Amino acid sequence: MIEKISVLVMLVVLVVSYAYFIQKGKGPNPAQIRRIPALDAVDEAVARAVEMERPVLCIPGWGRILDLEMFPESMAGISTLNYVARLTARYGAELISTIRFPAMLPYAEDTVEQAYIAEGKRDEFKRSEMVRYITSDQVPYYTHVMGLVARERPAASIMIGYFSGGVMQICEPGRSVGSLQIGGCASNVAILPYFIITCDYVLMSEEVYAAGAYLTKDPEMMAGTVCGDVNKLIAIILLLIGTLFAYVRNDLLFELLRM
Amino acid sequence: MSGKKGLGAFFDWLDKMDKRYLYLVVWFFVILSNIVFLPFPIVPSPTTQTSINYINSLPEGSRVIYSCAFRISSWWSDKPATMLVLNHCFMNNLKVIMVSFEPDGPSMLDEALTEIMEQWPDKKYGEDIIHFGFFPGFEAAMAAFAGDINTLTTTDYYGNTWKDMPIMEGINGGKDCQLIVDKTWWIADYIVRQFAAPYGVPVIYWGGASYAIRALPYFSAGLVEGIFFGFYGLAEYESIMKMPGIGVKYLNTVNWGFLYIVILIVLGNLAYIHEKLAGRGE
Amino acid sequence: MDLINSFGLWLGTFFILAVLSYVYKENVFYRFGEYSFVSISLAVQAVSSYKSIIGTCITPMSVGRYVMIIPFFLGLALFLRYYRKLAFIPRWSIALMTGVGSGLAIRGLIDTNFVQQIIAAIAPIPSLTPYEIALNTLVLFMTVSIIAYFLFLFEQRGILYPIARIGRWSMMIFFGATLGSTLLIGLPFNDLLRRILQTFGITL
Amino acid sequence: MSILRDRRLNDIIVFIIAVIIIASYIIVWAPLRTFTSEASAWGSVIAGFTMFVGAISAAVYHVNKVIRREEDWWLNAYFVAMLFIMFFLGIGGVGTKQAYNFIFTNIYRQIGTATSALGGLFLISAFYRSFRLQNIEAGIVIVSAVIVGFTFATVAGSMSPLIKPMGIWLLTYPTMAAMRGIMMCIAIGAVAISLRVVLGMERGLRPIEEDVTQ
Repeated sequence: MIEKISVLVMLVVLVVSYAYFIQKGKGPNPAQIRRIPALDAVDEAVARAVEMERPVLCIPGWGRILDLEMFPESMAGISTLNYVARLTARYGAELISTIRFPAMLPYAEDTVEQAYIAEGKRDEFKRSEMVRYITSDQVPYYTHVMGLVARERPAASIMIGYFSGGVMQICEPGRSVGSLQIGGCASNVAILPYFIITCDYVLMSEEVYAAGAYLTKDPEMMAGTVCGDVNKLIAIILLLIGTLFAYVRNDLLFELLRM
Repeated sequence: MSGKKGLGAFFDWLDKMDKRYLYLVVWFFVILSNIVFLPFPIVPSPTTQTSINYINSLPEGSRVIYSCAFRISSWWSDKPATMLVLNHCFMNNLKVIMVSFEPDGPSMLDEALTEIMEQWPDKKYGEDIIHFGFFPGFEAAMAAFAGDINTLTTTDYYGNTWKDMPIMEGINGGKDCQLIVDKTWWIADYIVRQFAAPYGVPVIYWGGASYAIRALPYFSAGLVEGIFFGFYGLAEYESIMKMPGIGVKYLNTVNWGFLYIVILIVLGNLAYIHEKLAGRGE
Repeated sequence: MDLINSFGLWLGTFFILAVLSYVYKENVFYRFGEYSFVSISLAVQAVSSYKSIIGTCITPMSVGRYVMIIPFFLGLALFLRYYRKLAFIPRWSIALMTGVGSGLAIRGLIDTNFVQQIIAAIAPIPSLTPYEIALNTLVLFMTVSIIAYFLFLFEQRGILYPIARIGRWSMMIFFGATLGSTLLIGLPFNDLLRRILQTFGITL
Repeated sequence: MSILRDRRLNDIIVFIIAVIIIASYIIVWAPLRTFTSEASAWGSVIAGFTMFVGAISAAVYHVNKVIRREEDWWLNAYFVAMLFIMFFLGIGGVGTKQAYNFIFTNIYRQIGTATSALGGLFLISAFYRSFRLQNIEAGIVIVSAVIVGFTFATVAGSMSPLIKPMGIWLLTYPTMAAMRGIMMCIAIGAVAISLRVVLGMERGLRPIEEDVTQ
């Protein structure tokens, strides 16, 4: 006996559209992600740091890697760190990134090192300076970063990834030292209000998942981000038609979806 | 113009003031809130009332899972909440199955269990209440506990075989229970995904206020029977059950604290408007 | 007996003041309290997982559930990651956890957070009063505009620009409500105040 | 032997387990549901071991600091000592339960309450500096925050009986509608990325020698 057919249908639609966009990605004109202003501001932020000769602070979130809820955002944070590292290598700005969980450290060090190698600046890569493991306990972690922001006075802080309590204690000093702040968090939407009232640019929940694909232009990651649009369009159509049906007291679609 | 300078100087002083004075003011408000009591009529929110009505609608002898996923830092408010739920269940002769999905849980539930057994001498362990302790793995543990407790364990927290206990007759997993009250630090998605959606177990979610707001779409979709809004839920639950405790007593601190915040927000915006006007003036 | 209790009260008050001293300046007392907190929390974590391993593996095996020997050894294998030659074995344990985690997440997310939400949004409306219709249309339009905002294939131009703008403003209402519900300042202080006063024999 | 080392074996394990668990949701067949419960129980057992590994790797980190006599090394020594004392008290059975509860209640609980009180303080300075009507969006956030704040802070009820119903209406309809939209998009985004993990296409998970604890 089969139940929850609509869940099966939605899953099949997602897998099929994912396969379609991967094939399209290999073709002549791969799917492009629309402009995300907050991510275009990353270049502007690093350029500002070079001009003001002050460091760039890039925090790839303080989520776990092995926790499936935080994994997508932590990966987006690592891709953003890779992109920022390439810019700081290319323009010679000073990069600082702080890490909370030990499991994230090898990913962060690896991605920054590869960025500097890709820009031909392997000798400028200073591991312990650029990627700093603080502690995995939350309060001491953000207390340390609070002090770091006050001492180093970063010209730009890019905070994209999984965040939880303590964000205000970092964004608030960042604002007072005049740093251009870009903040983004996906599943923990309770944190977004703090980014909105303190940061210059904010990435709203699902845009964080798109950050990795948008910055690295990797066709596979692009496919993963764009394939969700088919389900969203189906959802919009179902919502509009379903509501019209509800207004004429016809619950055909309602019963169909509940099968 | 001198008035403006006075106002401007005040805002500059406020901006440059050491923020730790603002912290001292919090202590002042906390002490004040234990002396001066503001008039505060507790009007229960619909979601709180629905939750209590649902518990009262359960027939006698129904099995209620009390699933807790919080840490020691919030035990000062979670213990009264736990005692309230246990008392409410015992009043309606419901049987409680306690389980924790956070490592701090077992010792705290053990403390609550000893206290409730003193308050209700006629209730017996193994017949009216059982304590399963902690299972790691969070969502995986919830899935296993909901589907079939035999896959997870054969004993309760104290080492007794749970199959022999009268409370667990005809119960193989969470799916056979009539209600699950989730008191947690986390979002409602996990409990809804592992208990409500696959097995239709009714859920009452009790998380922090902001996570409770995040759970409203579940309430409107009927996946969650009721929601308690964090600390406010505790105050409303206590006032409805006529068992005043920490919730009602500390609500006065919430009110004083909130007035303090409104003052800060108003001052902050006045400083901002003044800064804008002064900027435009130059 | 009350000697131990009063010693416990004084010990607790010392640690409360040690932690709160951070507000003045980060100092050695705060660090002492912080190290105690982290070490005890790790110990409690280890005790709880030790007891859960006994409850979920050892006792069931002693009464005949021998299959639990497999997860037991997969768990022990996690200690092999220090040993390079056998480091590939712990990856099976992680693969099992990842498989379980992603399976549970995928099936759950699509059902409770997607399909069930569509069903709830188009549920039949009992009394079709103008107020109900207006309200339902408002709810529908806010939800649809937010989904439109998160479409990545289409630039936010033309008809999509105003819709996406309204979607963004609708989200602001949610973010504001979330912020508004967390304005609980000073609450835990009551418990600390009561505890400190209790040490000096005053009950609030 | 080399097949056992092959990384693709991990991807196959992840794929098979995930597909069966998803299938058990849709096909109502007892063996599939038993597999899901069994696999979840195994996942729970392994997660228990990872917490153990976490405690040990933290102890190793602090012992190294003691051996190298780094700054404040006595605090690291105290850390390791308290970790082992508390652990052996915890598993010591009935005899040591009273000592364990003593430390749990008088030290652990009090520091926990103090740190949560400390966390609340940091928000205060931010309310003054950041809660400003800079643009329309910040304005909507602040107005909505104050209305909902007044809904919960019951003193508002005594000011005017209208505030609570207005707040409840704001929560029940607009806020719920907004969260529904956000929730649907996060679900699709997260499932798309989880699909990449299940299909073994997520290069991010290529195992660098990572610490498996967190």
